[in-house]
Amino acid sequence: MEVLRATIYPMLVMGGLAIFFAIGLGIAAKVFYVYVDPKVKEVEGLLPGANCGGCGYAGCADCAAAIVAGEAPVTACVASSEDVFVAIGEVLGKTVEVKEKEIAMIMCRGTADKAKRKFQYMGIEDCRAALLAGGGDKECQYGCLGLGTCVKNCPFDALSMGEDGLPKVDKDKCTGCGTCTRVCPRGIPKLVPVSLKIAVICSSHDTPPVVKKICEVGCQGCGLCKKACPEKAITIVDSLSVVDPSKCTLCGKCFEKCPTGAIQQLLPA
Amino acid sequence: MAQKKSWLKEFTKGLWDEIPPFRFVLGLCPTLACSTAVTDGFGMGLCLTFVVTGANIFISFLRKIIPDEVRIACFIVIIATFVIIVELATQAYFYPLYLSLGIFIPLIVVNCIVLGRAEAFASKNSISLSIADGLGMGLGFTMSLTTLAIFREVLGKGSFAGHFIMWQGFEPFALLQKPPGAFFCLGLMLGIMNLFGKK
Amino acid sequence: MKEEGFIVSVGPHVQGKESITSIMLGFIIALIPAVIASVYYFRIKAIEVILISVISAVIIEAGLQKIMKREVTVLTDYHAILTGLIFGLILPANIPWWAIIIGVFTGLLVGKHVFGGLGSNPFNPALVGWASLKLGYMSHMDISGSILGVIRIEGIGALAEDYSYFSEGYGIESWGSLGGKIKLLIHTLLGWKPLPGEELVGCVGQICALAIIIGAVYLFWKKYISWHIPVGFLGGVLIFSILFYKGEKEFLYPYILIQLLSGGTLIAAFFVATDPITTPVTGAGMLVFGAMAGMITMIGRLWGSWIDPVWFAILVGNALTPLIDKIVKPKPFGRVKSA
Amino acid sequence: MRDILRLVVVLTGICVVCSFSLAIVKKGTEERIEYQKIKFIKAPALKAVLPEHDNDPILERVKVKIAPEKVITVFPAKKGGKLMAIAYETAGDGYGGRIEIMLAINVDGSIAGVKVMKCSETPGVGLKIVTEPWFCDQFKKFTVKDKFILGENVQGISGATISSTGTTKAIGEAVKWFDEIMKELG
Amino acid sequence: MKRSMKGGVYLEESKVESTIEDLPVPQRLVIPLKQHKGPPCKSLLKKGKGVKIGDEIGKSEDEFSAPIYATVSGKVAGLPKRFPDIRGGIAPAVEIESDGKEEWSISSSPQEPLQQSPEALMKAIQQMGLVDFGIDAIPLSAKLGLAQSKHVSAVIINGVDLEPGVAVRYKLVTEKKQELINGIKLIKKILNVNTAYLAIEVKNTTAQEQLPGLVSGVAELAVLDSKFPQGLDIFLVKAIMGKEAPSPNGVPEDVGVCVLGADTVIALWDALKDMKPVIDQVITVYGAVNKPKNLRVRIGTPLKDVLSHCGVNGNIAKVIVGGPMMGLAQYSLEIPVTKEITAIYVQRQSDLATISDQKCINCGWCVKVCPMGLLPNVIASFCQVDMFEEAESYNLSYCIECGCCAYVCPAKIPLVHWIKYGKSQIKREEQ
Amino acid sequence: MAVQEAWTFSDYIMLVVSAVLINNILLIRFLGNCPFLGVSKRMDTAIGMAVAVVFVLSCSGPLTWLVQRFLLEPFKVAYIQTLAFILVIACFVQLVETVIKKVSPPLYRSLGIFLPLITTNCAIFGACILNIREKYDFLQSLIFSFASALGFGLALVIFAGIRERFPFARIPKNFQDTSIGLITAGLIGMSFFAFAGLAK
Ligand SMILES: Cc1cc2nc3c(=O)[nH]c(=O)nc-3n(C[C@H](O)[C@H](O)[C@H](O)COP(=O)(O)O)c2cc1C
Ligand SMILES: Cc1cc2nc3c(=O)[nH]c(=O)nc-3n(C[C@H](O)[C@H](O)[C@H](O)COP(=O)(O)O)c2cc1C
Ligand SMILES: Cc1cc2nc3c(=O)[nH]c(=O)nc-3n(C[C@H](O)[C@H](O)[C@H](O)COP(=O)(O)O)c2cc1C
Ligand SMILES: Cc1cc2nc3c(=O)[nH]c(=O)nc-3n(C[C@H](O)[C@H](O)[C@H](O)CO)c2cc1C
Ligand code: SF4
Ligand code: SF4
Ligand code: SF4
Ligand code: SF4
Ligand code: FES
Repeated sequence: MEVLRATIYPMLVMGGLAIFFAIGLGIAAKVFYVYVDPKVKEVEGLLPGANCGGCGYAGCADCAAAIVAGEAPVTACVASSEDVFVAIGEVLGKTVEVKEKEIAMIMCRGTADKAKRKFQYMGIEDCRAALLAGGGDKECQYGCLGLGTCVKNCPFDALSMGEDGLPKVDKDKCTGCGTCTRVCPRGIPKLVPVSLKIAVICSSHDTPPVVKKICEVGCQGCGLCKKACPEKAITIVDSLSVVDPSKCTLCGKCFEKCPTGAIQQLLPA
Repeated sequence: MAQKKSWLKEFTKGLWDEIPPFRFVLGLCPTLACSTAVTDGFGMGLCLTFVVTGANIFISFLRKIIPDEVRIACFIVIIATFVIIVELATQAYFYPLYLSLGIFIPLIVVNCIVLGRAEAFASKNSISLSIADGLGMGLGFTMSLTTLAIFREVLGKGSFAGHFIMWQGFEPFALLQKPPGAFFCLGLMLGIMNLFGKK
Repeated sequence: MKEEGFIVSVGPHVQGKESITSIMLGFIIALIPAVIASVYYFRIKAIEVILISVISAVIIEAGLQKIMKREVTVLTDYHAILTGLIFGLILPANIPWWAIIIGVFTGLLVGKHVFGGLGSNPFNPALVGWASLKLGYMSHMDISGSILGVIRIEGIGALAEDYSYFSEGYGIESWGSLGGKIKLLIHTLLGWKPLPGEELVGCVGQICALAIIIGAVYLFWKKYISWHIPVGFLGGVLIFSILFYKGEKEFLYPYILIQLLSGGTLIAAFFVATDPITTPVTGAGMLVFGAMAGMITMIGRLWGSWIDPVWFAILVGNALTPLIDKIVKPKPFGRVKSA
Repeated sequence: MRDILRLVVVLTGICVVCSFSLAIVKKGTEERIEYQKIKFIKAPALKAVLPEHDNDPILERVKVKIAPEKVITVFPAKKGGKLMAIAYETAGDGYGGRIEIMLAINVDGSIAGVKVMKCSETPGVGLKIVTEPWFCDQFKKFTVKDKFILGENVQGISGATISSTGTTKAIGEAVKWFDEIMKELG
Repeated sequence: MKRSMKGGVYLEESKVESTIEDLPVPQRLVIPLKQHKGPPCKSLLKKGKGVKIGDEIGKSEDEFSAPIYATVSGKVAGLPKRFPDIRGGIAPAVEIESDGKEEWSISSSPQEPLQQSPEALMKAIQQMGLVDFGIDAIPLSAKLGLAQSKHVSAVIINGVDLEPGVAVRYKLVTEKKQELINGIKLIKKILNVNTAYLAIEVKNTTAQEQLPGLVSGVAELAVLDSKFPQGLDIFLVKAIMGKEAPSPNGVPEDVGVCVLGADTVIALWDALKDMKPVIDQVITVYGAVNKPKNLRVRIGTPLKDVLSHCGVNGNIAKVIVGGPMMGLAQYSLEIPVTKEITAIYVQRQSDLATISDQKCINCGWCVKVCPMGLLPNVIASFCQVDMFEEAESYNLSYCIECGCCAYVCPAKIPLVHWIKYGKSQIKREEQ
Repeated sequence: MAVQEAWTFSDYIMLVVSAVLINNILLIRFLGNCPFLGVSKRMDTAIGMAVAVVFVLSCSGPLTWLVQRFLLEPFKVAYIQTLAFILVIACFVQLVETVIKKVSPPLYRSLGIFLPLITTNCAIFGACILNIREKYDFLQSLIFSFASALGFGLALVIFAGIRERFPFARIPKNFQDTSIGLITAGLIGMSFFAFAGLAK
């Protein structure tokens, strides 16, 4: 009897508690039912979690919700690669078109010895803050200030400050998230397709005499390249030369003519 | 996504890559409380290993029939059963350990590692992998706890597993035996661990 | 006019003279009287304790700065010296040398460097070191034999019982008379010299109240400290010691005097509770901080286990500082009500 | 409804199975646990307070009901089968919590020994009731008929009035149970 | 009895005591087409054309812009589109080669301003291109218009120079007493108020001796502490009338007061009494110059001419327009004196303020001196880690960038720079 | 086994002082570290968590006391205490969560997210067990539960205050987050030794 009681009682107690709570929970779950889409969590798990904000949403979780809700495309995350998009697509049952990967490129060649300075800047080591003192110390109002705000803000450690005072992109690490483009007060880093073969590495919209005076390597917008190009791939927009890569055949005529070397071949022909 | 998981990999990840509580920051309470002496730390580690492994086996076994609404409740019941078994066993066979671990034996039930493994691993994986995971995590935890306990016992009491081992005239730094000392040691060890390997 | 061009920066273009280094130096200078007094009372022991503390603070600070990959600044700014000096002054004179080193190391590592060095630490490193020793080597940190340690509520009873001790030893005939009161004041200000055959016990820098007050006057004169924290702290101690005084009326005066002028009270009020890094930034906040630290000190002295919990009390204040700063904020100029 | 039923069945099922297995484990370990408890907590104290004996007081322990709500465990010490003394526990309030005491009394009613088993008094102050043997030993001069008054016939530890009072009071109360126990033991 | 403010700092900079002296007109002047808060004026000239003093050379429809007049007779030598301005930006300007004849295009026509109607006066003020002198340079017409629309009940004439050491108003209030008093009367009439205060510094003992008799009946004399930034209008209003203009960006008009600089009021009288535009600006030149001076300078005179007149001292490192606290450092001495400039402060290398990236030590000195009652250390710390929302929750936008906090900071943290940075980033994020 | 004397008012005060300051459940008893480190990044979440813990513990402490007194003890099955308590707590928390989620979404957003964390919070379970081990009666266990939770909340809020300054502190990378959190907890615990001896 004693033995029986010792085994039955615990079972009774626990069974009773369990029935009580299970019924309670079951009813509560029914009465207070709220739907949460489990896909959101799943998608969030696939995103890189860097919360870089490149997608335009307040962090990865927000972006995941938007993707699931259909407000954002599956490829919304700028920091993820193809396989992530495919995986997200799997979760949502969508097929994915993959666009070409982009990486950042520093659109200025005005190193310390080539581009003139207006004055000596003294203050916070940050390009955005430097603009507040005399509008930036570089004569060129479009050029890189070289204080490395982009370097400090790259969430993937893909940028470093070169000895020449211009940032350098590590092509393997860069995910094309665009943070640098956004933080740079002068928009010097630009996102370009990895397969870009030719570009004008300068951001100055100053007129030829001005550029000539202040920077040895800037694009003056003189139009010599435009004249030299047999394919008509080059236009001058607001004193800055622009190459249409789809027309360019890398014949090399423009490089020969450019007085400052602003136009550059990026990949072997 | 569906990569092949190997038994060995699941086992060894708990010993370094995801060693709790350093890389996998859960289960701090027993780590802090049960590291005043090497025997306590080691004993606690083994108790936990038993519970995680046991719970992992059963949860993995039952994972298909447990309804979602009471998932956590069921897991906890299973875990609690193993905890009570440990509680009774230590009382019967390792009474001094039972005394010094105090309420931290029943507290294994809420140890975030155990439930964490149940939730994150056992409820999604096969039994054999769950065993590997449980053993790995448990032994990793035992290792961490013992290391911390060695530090705290040797400097804080001058002894190792109860035997005085320091030089004549050594006076132990009793702070390490006290709660603040526990926090400091664990915090510093974590910081040093972060220097090695990925975070 | 200059080849590289002018310098352009954001204003203001002029600057006050004080720097962190100059303030540190000021604090060190202000502690010199206390150091001299400690050497007068404890002779070689005081020199030992203070030297070991300061030297080990400088060396350990340099080492930790190096390990943490920070600029090694121990020789250019004086904060390691200040930390070491304050730490030395709040230690008992008969503490072993290795304990000082352990205390300095714990204080600097756990109290400061893991937080990121000067300015980042939420707790005063010297006090963290002190508390580590207090909890780690309780027997070496015992000051219960000192007269200045006799500040617990029972202590005043002991004073009364040992009436003859005071009258014979120090010439204080009665507690009530004016002469007795003045003598008592002078003794508590200058410190109690041990009677023949007795050994002086106590903390190195806390014996002579006058020396600390001289240093404090210097700090006030240089405007390195504002009145808020000392007033809050001493006010808290004073109010509590009057409010909760339970003894006979005759002993109220010596009781208050001892609460205010002995033990760590004065060093705490002027030198440690005023540490800028770990205390609130607004005047009102400082007042609240001081008062809380003072009251917790007295609560501990009246009902707690420690003979003098003043350093623990300040650590509690340090812990509460961010909250105080969050709650006690000045009203911005022109803030429109009900915005 | 089906959902709820499933939920109830699974949870209850698991609970019942678990408690059943626990009941079995418990049954298997019960004996040993009780023995262990006494062995580790009480054996050293028993050894210290009881006079020479040749039996195992722990094995021969008996439970005695001394009040409707109060059952205590008594450890008899025998030599050659003859009851020499008994030992049992008492407790009093100290400065830092309960003070647990093992008290041994010879069959003639004289106190055979007193030992503090567990307390959390302050080292250097109240802990002197443990570290200074004379304090506990002084009770040996009394019998169960005596009154224990601190400061009169019992000398307290100076500066630890609370601890001393607690101990003394606890012993004073416990000796009153002696007659009752002897009656039970026969 | 001196009135004072909460917060602020006392600087050792002593006043330049010399009487105001005329600076010879240089060969070549540059007259920027933006010398006011609003957008630049449009040029009305062609290169090579002759001009006379008082010719209108720039015009704008904007309420916050004021017409620009030629300040010298001669020939238009250039019309640069992108001339550097004192804020580091660029604005169009007109370069005039002086012919040394100093001919006016309009003849002097003495008026009786006090007899005219307020409407006529407002129109004249608009026409004369008057601005409230100082870095903000709000056109006087806009400022008085605002005061009228808010029905202010008092005016404060500010004889306190904002920046330590500057002595423009300090000298003008005694050197041009009569003009000042007439100007005050005029303002009272325009704004239709009876209460007027004339604020002067406690340091200005001459004014305290000479003025009381003269101003009685016109304005009440208020003596203020020589403390920075007591000269800012919101703090004058608080010290004199006890009213706080609502922040951020509050103006005294919000609490029914109009504050005008004494120099502005004097210029107003001078302009209206002959209906002639303002062509001179009184400035203090001090700091690391051989002969610190108070000068009356033709608007458009490049800084280099001003500085060489005062004898710059060898190797100068920094040239600041405005004063040491809120002034703007310049990189070019080609920049001309405009209505925005009241002082030029020059520094040597050894005078420069240092900055460091030391961690704030929470000393609270900045809190003690902040006249706006802010926690500059917390705000700047948040800005340092780009937590601008949190910085704003500590009232970042209330900061008037007076610089007191950075002045006292023993850690030499460039607090104002961080604060400006925070504000600029918030503005950028909003766009 | 002396008969327990009736508690006076000051005994209750001591109980509170002890649970909040001296034997702080988090800093001295080491219970509840995971949520302590997890939700102290911002003051508002810390306060949310503190409130949630106070609420849940104040309910589940007495609840488990009742289970012990009226279920486990009468049936002589005290050894399954762990099982019974954790079931009760887990189900109670889940119940609360489900209800709040539906009834008050704003409250759920501020408190609800902490509730799952609470189930596995050692502090809750530990305090419930301590109630029994310390042999508290119903009122005492109610007060102890509440005061323990208050102690947890106090430590959490103090820590959150300190932690809000961490962005400005130049903490070495490897010490960030958990590591520095633990050290800070140790320092706060150390400072609380100021109150040693105020209650038994
Ligand atoms: C860094 C350092 C730490 C030390 N720590 C201790 C200690 O924890 N306990 C101790 O008794 N002695 C310690 N010592 C001191 C020596 O080991 C010494 O042997 C001890 O003080 C015994 O000396 P004594 O016999 O002169 O007292 C330490 C010494 C150094 C340099
Ligand atoms: C740190 C500290 C520890 C104490 N520990 C004890 C103790 O363990 N036992 C005790 O009875 N009193 C203890 N006390 C209390 C005091 O000694 C108290 O004055 C004494 O109990 C009152 O007794 P009295 O009547 O002899 O003065 C302690 C006091 C302090 C400050
Ligand atoms: C904040 C505060 C804390 C207190 N803490 C204690 C305490 O820990 N112990 C104590 O005996 N009295 C404490 N008291 C004082 C008691 O309320 C009461 O005055 C005192 O216990 C009466 O002492 P007695 O009964 O021994 O004469 C405290 C008072 C305050 C204001
Ligand atoms: C300006 C300044 C003043 C200081 N004053 C004190 C002080 O009064 N008391 C103190 O203990 N520490 C003081 N410190 C030092 C500081 O608390 C501690 O030593 C540093 O945080 C680490 O060395 C001061 C630090 C600075 C920067
Ligand atoms: S690219 Fe832009 S952000 Fe980067 S260093 Fe140059 S100016 Fe600064
Ligand atoms: S370099 Fe620019 S685009 Fe590339 S990862 Fe860094 S921030 Fe993103
Ligand atoms: S600059 Fe801004 S924050 Fe600094 S003192 Fe002036 S108003 Fe205050
Ligand atoms: S004055 Fe400088 S160091 Fe002091 S609190 Fe302000 S910012 Fe920090
Ligand atoms: S182990 Fe205690 S809360 Fe996680």
